[in-house]
Order: sequence, then structure tokens, then C-alpha cells
Amino acid sequence: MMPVTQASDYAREVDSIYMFITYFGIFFYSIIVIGLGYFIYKYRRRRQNEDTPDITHNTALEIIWTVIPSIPLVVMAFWGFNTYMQARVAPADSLEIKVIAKKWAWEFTYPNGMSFGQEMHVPAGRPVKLVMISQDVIHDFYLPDFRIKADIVPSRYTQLWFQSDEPGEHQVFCAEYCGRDHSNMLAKVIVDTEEQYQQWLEQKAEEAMNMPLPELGKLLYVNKGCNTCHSIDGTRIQGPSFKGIWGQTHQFSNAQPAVVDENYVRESLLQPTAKVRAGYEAIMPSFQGLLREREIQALAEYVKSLK
Amino acid sequence: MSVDNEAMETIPHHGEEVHTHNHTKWYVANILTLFVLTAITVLAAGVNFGSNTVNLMIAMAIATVKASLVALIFMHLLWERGMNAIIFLSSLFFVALFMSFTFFDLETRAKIEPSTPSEPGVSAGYQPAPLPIYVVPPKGSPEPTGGDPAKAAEGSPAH
Amino acid sequence: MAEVLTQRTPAAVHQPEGNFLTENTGLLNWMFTVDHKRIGLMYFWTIMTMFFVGGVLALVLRTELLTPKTTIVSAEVYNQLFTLHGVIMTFLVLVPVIPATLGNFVLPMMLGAKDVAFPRLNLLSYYLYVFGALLAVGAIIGGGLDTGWTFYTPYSSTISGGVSIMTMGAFVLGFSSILTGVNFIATIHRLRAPGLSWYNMPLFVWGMYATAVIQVLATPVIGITMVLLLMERLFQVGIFDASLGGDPVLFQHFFWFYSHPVVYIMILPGMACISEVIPTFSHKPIFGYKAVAWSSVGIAVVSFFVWGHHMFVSGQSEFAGAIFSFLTFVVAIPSGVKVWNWLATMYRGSISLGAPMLYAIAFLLLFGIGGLTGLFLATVAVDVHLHDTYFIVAHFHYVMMGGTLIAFFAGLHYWWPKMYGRMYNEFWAAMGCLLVFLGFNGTFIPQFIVGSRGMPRRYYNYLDQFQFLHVASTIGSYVLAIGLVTMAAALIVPLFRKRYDAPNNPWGAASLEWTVSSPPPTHNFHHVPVVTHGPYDFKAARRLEQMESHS
Amino acid sequence: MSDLAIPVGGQAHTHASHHPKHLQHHFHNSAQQFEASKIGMWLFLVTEILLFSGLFLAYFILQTRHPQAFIEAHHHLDRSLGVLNTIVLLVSSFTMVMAVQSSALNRIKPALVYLYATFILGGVFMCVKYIEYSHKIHDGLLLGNLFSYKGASVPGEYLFFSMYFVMTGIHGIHILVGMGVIAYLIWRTHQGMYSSAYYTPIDLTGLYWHLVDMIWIFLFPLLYLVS
Repeated sequence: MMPVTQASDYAREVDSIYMFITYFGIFFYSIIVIGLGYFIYKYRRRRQNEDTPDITHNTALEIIWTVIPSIPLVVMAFWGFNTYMQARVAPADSLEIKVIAKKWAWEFTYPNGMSFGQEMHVPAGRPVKLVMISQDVIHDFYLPDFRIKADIVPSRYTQLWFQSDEPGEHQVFCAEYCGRDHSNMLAKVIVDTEEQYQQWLEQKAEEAMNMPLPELGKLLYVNKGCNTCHSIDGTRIQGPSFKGIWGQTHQFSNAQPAVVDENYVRESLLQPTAKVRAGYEAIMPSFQGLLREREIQALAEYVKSLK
Repeated sequence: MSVDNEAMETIPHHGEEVHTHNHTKWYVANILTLFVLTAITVLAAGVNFGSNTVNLMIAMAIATVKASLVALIFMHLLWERGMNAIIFLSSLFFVALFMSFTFFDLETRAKIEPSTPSEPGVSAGYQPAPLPIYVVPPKGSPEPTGGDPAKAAEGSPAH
Repeated sequence: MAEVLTQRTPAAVHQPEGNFLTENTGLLNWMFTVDHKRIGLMYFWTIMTMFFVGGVLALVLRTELLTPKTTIVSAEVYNQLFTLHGVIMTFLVLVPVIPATLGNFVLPMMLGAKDVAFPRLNLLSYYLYVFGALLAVGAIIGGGLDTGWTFYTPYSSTISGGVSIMTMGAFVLGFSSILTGVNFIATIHRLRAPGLSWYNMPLFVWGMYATAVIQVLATPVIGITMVLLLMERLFQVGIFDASLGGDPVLFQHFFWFYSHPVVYIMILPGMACISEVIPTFSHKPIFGYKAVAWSSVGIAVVSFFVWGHHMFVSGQSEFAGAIFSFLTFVVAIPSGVKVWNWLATMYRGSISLGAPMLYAIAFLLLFGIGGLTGLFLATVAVDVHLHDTYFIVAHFHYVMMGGTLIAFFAGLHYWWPKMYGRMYNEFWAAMGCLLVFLGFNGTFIPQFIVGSRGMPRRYYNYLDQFQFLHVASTIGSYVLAIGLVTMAAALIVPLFRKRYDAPNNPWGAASLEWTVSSPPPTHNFHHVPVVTHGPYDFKAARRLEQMESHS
Repeated sequence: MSDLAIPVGGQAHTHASHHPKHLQHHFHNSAQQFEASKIGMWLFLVTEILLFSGLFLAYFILQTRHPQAFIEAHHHLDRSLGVLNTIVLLVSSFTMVMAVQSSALNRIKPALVYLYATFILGGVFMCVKYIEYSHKIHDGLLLGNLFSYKGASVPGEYLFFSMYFVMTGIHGIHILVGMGVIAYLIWRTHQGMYSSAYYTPIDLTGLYWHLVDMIWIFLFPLLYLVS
């Protein structure tokens, strides 16, 4: 009935309910079809003004056919809800991947801060928790092989988790209409073995570390989400723009004026509230312990390059 | 079976006068009560009953009493109970349904598992922006926190 | 049921000179008529025009889906077309189709009344419908929109184009719907003929009553939702905009508080038609009159408790999801009760297979699938997988088209002789029914399969593996279209042939509309009718008719 | 059966012979027409209640999410003008109900006076609203992206004004519609259309007017007295 890959225990559980409802449906639908066919044949009108009995109602029968089919419905409701709750509560040791959805692309960010689009690598046999947010309209992360799906709403995190049994490749769809290229907003979940996964992660990290500094900075500017508050074209978002600030003297609401240089960038990343730009709020989170030295250098180089 | 009585009533008797009583006293008493209740509402607003929600609920309770008086006396529901009253009350039931279910959803969200990343910042790809003061910053108006010399430098590409 | 045969209106004695079709003809007389029958017919032709437009759009959509990539239209056009198809079919066809056409036409006659309670409001309701339809279709010219008929924020509040015009259209259409509902409730309460107690009313009237209750209670909410959406677009008021402190999911609550009950605005009248056709064509009283009547009212009330089942994956709280899921199963029960009662009505009946009955049988078969597949969607865990896939598309087409529209066709064939005084062509009507039935299943059974395999809806491109099923579905849709054309021809061609002249009561039915001539006289009844037997007391009705023809 | 007051059976039902002018052809008598109209009006009021319920729900949700913004923003409303308008509307409800009663008792002169009074009170309400609105517009205390008040300090104050303008705006439109209908009633009363035998339009307008008053009873504490 549902010839889709069952990639997890959860998917098998959902399919059991699916089959239970299917059998229930087939059973009652057969009663309708057989009853209908039999009555149409048996009681077909044979002559004009044929007499029919005045059967108007039968309370016992009414009660029976109201109550009996209701019982399996209660089963469906409970079973369905219990199973659903399993998909809602992620195990504590889950690998957490942040998902950012935007028109019409996906971005998957790993605990080490690296982001990739359109392909999510996960290890087999380990629960994966997705913490998802949208940058524009409502999207929906749909992974049919795992029978999971959740809307991704702007300004709010929604989450999902799944755990695959074995390596494989699974299709991701956006299931909430989001504009012209909605049907092209696809991605893949690639399940690796634990070793393959670690290898892949290391290889990616190495690639990033070997990039030239400004290029790495540019990558980090997007991956670390600097871009959500700081523009590079002079427009004001939540924080000041990076455009042309290198070497400028800035005014602060809580400190003496200072020049934008490497040290200033470093301090702003690690202790953002030490110097708060006049006219802005102290809302930037600290990146203390979250950035390597080389990454801080890269960001400084990147800001320097924005003339 | 004879013709159903209730159905007969759908066509009222011709020429039957609708009994019209003089309710002026009721109306005067009602409007005075409403004035008093308005005063109470204003006074109650000056008192803090504990929390925002409690204050709101007290204000709504007084308003409900006032509205009920209007419905019962000005709108004559006190004297004509029947289909009209049922219609009116059923609307309130569905309003309550609409509000309570929606509120129930909004108040119980993220109770199973808080919908925030476990380590904020680790994967700080995107942080929901805090609420702005203005939807669109007003043109030509000074910044809310006063003058900012750096603003011009950063806003215009000339620098 | 009553057996007293007294004071029957001798309708046959006063055969009228003219009828509502032939008296006072001329365009202006029609345009400003307050006659419920004429308004019903005006509604009928307008709605059928919209149905034609929506149907053509559906064929274009299906043709586009023959191949995974571009077939005949671009992605932008495709997205606008499915939106327009959805809006036209829900707001302009399914919501008004039965109440405004058949309801307007037969409801006052069933009650023994000369007209609905507020005839001028009835006409106003029609013109509001036309105005709303023009706005909705005009939205395409005014830039178009591709939000889907659900207008979810923030997509709908941020894109440019014709969304604002469409929201105004939906607002106006809401008013039209409300006026019909108010009119019907007041008519049923206050204009029943002597002797027509609540339990003597035809079940069609009960269905209309339940529908009207939902129209009055739910429609205002879509009105205010559309106003707020418009405000959001014009002024960014922030109610539905998360970045401004509102909540986009709140829009979904607002929207579905109306749009779930509206599903029952569509299906209850369909069930009402079926409750007339099955007893009449089985020549046997309806089984469990009270159960069928009260299940309509039950559905109407419970339909307000379940809107959250559209939002299981929307980020709604899990607790709310649990409650909405349980309540959704509750609403399944009265629908099931109706099906059993219809079946039991046929037991030991004398079943003749006229076209209305064929459509009623098709209804039972299709609505059965539509209803049972609903159980998958009420079950939270399964719905999470199936939500927003073609499974949903197939499910609601089975309920909406297989339910509402097929029931409408049953009712249309049933009352067609009363409306125009001409029978339809029995053979071609049966052929039409067969083709519609086959084409419909051919279109939507593949969609169930493709949906359960994970094909999301509103997709312009799709994965190659889904192509076979999409092609099958498209071929089915062509067969369906041919069936609908056949049906239309079987109804319309006989209008121009004198030999199809219809008698007053071609089916031997027992409710009041069959006691007047076909087509009915302008004021329906020359005398106030007095009801002396039940609406399904076919024997009493036959005896009365025989008495009258002898007198 | 015999107490049926309508023509039954062979008795011909003639048009216009004994029908009063106001009676539409499809009703049997005035009482039936009156009751049908009344039930129709109550149903219409139900739709109004549900329409406003959406606004109230939106208000409650925004208010519970941003209590500080709402408290801060509501200080810009003039509480005494709110009280004044409440009183004005309550009195207008009183005059309206007196107009209904007077016409029901066939006292047409007083009914006319009460109708005029109601109309004028509605006008006073709108004038006060105009003063409030122009004040807000001048200060830039407007809805959504029109909000440009210079001294705003709490984020999200525009939300309060979004709700304020949408709610009072829709309510104001209802007052204006009511005033229009009352003006029509005044005109028809001058023409002598209404008497104790037929005053349905006055009665129905009364119901409508009271509902609009009821909605204001809820709007007033929500908008002017947030604390």
C-alpha cells in the first residue's frame, strides 16, 4: 500500500497505523459496496406502484451502528497521537543540526558551526535533531522516508528528530507552498556510517581552514549569521553595517570612541557589550569559545575587505 | 396525528396585537446602573489586582455585566425568551470556542520540548530579531536614543 | 407519519395559465426579480459558468503535470492557475452551489411558502456573489496571485500582485453567503405551512438549516480575517507578522475557524440532496428520519471544534493537536450514521435506477472513499506524513467533488423537471454519470497513491518516479471532462424538445414542491397548503394525487 | 384546525385586498412578518458578534504577548474622552430604546424626538472620535508602518495602535451606518410610515444600535484602561 522506503522504526510504526486504518476502511467500504450492490439487485423495481414496507426506524440498530465503528476510531486516535509524540521529543544525545529555510534553498548548520546547503549528511544509528527556522515565509521540512514533516515558521524554532537504521539517500521536499520555485526547493539527506560521517566532517573542516582568510571570513559571515544583523551594503538592519567601517572612529554609548581595527573586531566578537555603538541596542550574542583564532582573523580580514 | 401545534405558531393570528408594556422605569434604572458600572470600571482600572491578566479579566467581567444588561433590558431579551435568545447565546458560545481553542494552542506551545537550540550561539545561523520600535524607521526623524555622529558615516556610501 | 387526508389543496383544478418562466419575461424583469425561483436559476447559470472556468483551469493544470518539467505553462502561470482553480471552486462553486441554486429554488416550496423570508436580500445576495466573483477573477488581471486558496501569511502578506483584490472578493462573497444563511433560517423558522412541524420537514430542509447555521456563525470570521490580511498588506499592522510581534500561525487559526466549517457548508447540502433522492427512488420512507435530521445539526455544531486538524504540522501545540484529533473522529460518526441510514432505506425498497439515483449511488461510493480516507488525516501521526501531499488533494476532491458536486448533480437531475418543466435524456444522463464516475476515480485514485509515496501538492516540477501516476491522473481528468459535457448535454438538449415535457410529480415524491405544476407558478401556491402527511409518506401522497385527479 | 386564522382550502387567497401596505406578499400577516424580520436581525447580530470576536481575539493575543508595549502605548489615549464617549453611547442606547417603545405605543411625536436625539448622540460620538483621531494622526500615533511617534520607547507600540485603529475604525463605521439608518427612519417617520401597527424598522435598528453600544462597552476598557 505504501511502497516508500521505511527508513526508521518510527516510519514502520506510522505504517502500522496506516495499515490498521486501511483495513478498517476496506472492511467498512466493503459493507457499503456489497450492501449497495445487493440491495440494488435484490430490491430493484419490478413494476409500477410496487408496495414497500413502512420501515421508519430501529433504535437498537441505530445505536449499534453508531457505537461499534466508533471503537476502532478511539484506537486510531490514541495510537496516532502516541506515535506522534515520539516524533516530538528528541533523545538527549541527539546530533543537533540547525536548518534554515529560505526562498528556495536549505541550509544545514552542524554543531561545529559549518553550514552546507541542499545536502545533509547524518550518521546512521544516531538520533538527529533538527532545529529549524525560516528567514522569510513558512516552509516545511518533509522527509517522506522517515514519515516526518514540520512547518518552518519565521521568528520561531520548530523541531523534528529522526534516526536512520542504515546508510542511504533520502529525498527532502518543501511541503508548504512558498513561491515560484517551491517545487525546486529540494534537498537530500545522506545517511553515512559513523566513520564516513566523521571523515566527511573533518574533510569539510579542513577545506574551510585552508581557504584564504577573506574568503573564509565571507563564508563565516553567512554561516555564523552575521548577515542577519550586519549588512555589507550600508543598510541598517539590527546592527551597524560592515561597509567601509575599517579604520573609522566609532562612538559608543558606554565607552570612549575607538578605531575599527583587528582588536576592535576581536573584542566585538568575544565581548560584544564592552563597546555598544551609539544608537544601537546591546543585543549581539558573544562568540566566546565558538570561534577559532583563525576564524576571528578571517572575519577581521573580511571586514577590512569591505570598502 | 393532528396538525402540530408548534408549526401552527409559525403563522401568528391575524390582527393579534403584540402586547406592548411600558418599560420606561426599567430603561431609566438600566441606564443609571450602566453609568455606575462605567464609573466602577474606570476606578477598577486604577487598582492593580495582582497581574495583568487578572486586571484584564476584572475589566472584562464588568463589561460583560454591562453588556448583559443592555441585552436583557434594552434589547428585550428579559421579556422575550425564545429563539432570539437562543440565537444570541449560541453566538457567544462559538465566540468562546474560537477564543479558547486558539488561546489554548498559543499558551501550550513548546511545552513538550522548548523550541530553542540547546546551545545558543553554537549554531547561531539565525536569531529571531527582537521587536522593532518602528515598522519602518520614520524618515528624517532622529534616532530613538538621540544623535549619533557615526550614523551618517555608515548610512551613506560617500564615506 | 400522518395519515389524515383532509383539506388538501386541489392544485390540479387551478392549472395556471403561466409559470415563473413565462410570466413577465424580459431582461429587466429577470434582473430585478425577487422570485426565489428565478434567483435560484440565475445563481445556477452563474455558478455553472464559474464551474466551467474552474474546470478548464483544472484541465490545464493536469495537462501541465503530464511531464515533470515544463509542459505547456511556466511555473508562475501554473502557480497562479492552481490558486485560481482553488478559489473559484471553493468560494464560487462549492459553497453556494447547492444552497443558492437548489436551496433557493425548492426550499420555500418545500415549506409551502411563497418565497424566502427576505426576497430582496436574496437578490442582493446574488449580486454580491456576482460582484465577488468579478473581484476574484479580476485579481488575476490585477497582477495575479499564487498563494493557494488558503492565503497563508506571511507569504500572502508580503508578495505583490492581486492578493488584496482577492481578499476583498472573498469578503464580499462571505456577505453573499451570510445573507443566504440568514434568509434560510428565518424562512424555516417563520414561513412553514400549517401542519409542517419540524419533524415533517423534508430532510433537505434540515440539511439547509444546518448549513445556514454554519454560514451565519463561521462566515463573519473569514470576513474579519480578510480585513486583517488587507490591513497587514496595506499598513503592516503586525498581527500576523512574526517579525513585528504577531503570529503567522494565528492566521491559520482564523482561516480554518471558517474554512473547516465551510467544508460542511459544502457537504451538508450534498447529504441533504441524497436524503431526498434515495427514499424517493427506493419508494420507501427514509430510515431513521430523526437520526439523519439530527446528525446534520450534530455535524454543523461539531464542525466548529475540529479546525486545528489542518494545523498538525504548523507548529501548533501538541496538546491542541491531540484535542483536535480526537474531536475530528467525533465528527466522523454522524457522517457514518447517515450512510448506514441511506443503505437501510434501500433495504426492501423498490429501487428504480433513474439518473438521480445513479448519481446518489455514485455519491455513496465516492463519499465513502472520501470519508474513510479522512480517518488517515484525523490520525495525527499518519497525517504528519500525508499532510500537504497529493493524498490530501485526492481526499478533499473525493469529499468535495465526489461528495458535494455529485450530490448536486443528483439533486439537479431530480429537480430539473421542476425547474424547467422538461425531463432530461435518461440514456445520456446515465452515460454521463458512468463517465463522470470512471473519470473521477481515474483522476484521483492515482493521486492517493502518489501522495502516500510523498509527492507534495502545489508542485510544478516533480521527481521522474511519479510520472506514470501523474499521466494516469491526467487521462482520468479528460474522461471526467467528457462525462461532464455528456451530462450537460443530457440536461440541456431536452429543454428544446417538446416531447420531454415533465409531469408535476415525475418521481412520485411526497414533499410539497411536487404538488405544484412543473415549472411552478410565479407565487408557488394558489392556496396556502396544509401538510397532512410526512415528507416520505409516498403512499399517502399517491392516494392524495389519485383523489385529486378524480375530483 | 378551525382556529386557523389564515385562508385554508378552497378559500381564495387574494392579494392586496386586506393586506396593509407594509405587508409583503409572501407573509400571511404583520405579526409573521415582524417575527421573521426580528429573527433575521438577530441572526445578523450574530454575524456582527463573530466578526468582532476575531478582532478581540487578535487584541487579546497581542496584548498578552506584548503587555509592556500596550501599557505604554495606551497612555497616549485620552481617558476622559473615552469615558465621555461611553456615556454618550449609553445615553444614545437609552434614547433609542425609548424611540422603539414610543413607536410601539403609537406615540409618534416622542418617538421622533428620541430618534433625533439618538442621531445627534451618534454624531457627538463621531465628533469626539474625530478629535481623538486627528490628535493621534498629528502625533504620528498610527497603525503599523504609519506609526512615527517620535517619543516611542517600548518596542512594538505600533501593535497597540494597529489594534486601536482597526477596532475603533470598524466600530466607527458601524456607528456611521447606524446613523445613516436612523436618518432614514427619521425621514420615514416624518412621512408617517410608522405606527404601533408597523414599526419593525425602528425596532430592528434599535437592536443593531444596542449591539454597537455593547461592542463599545468592551472596547472602552480594552483600549483606554489597560493596566
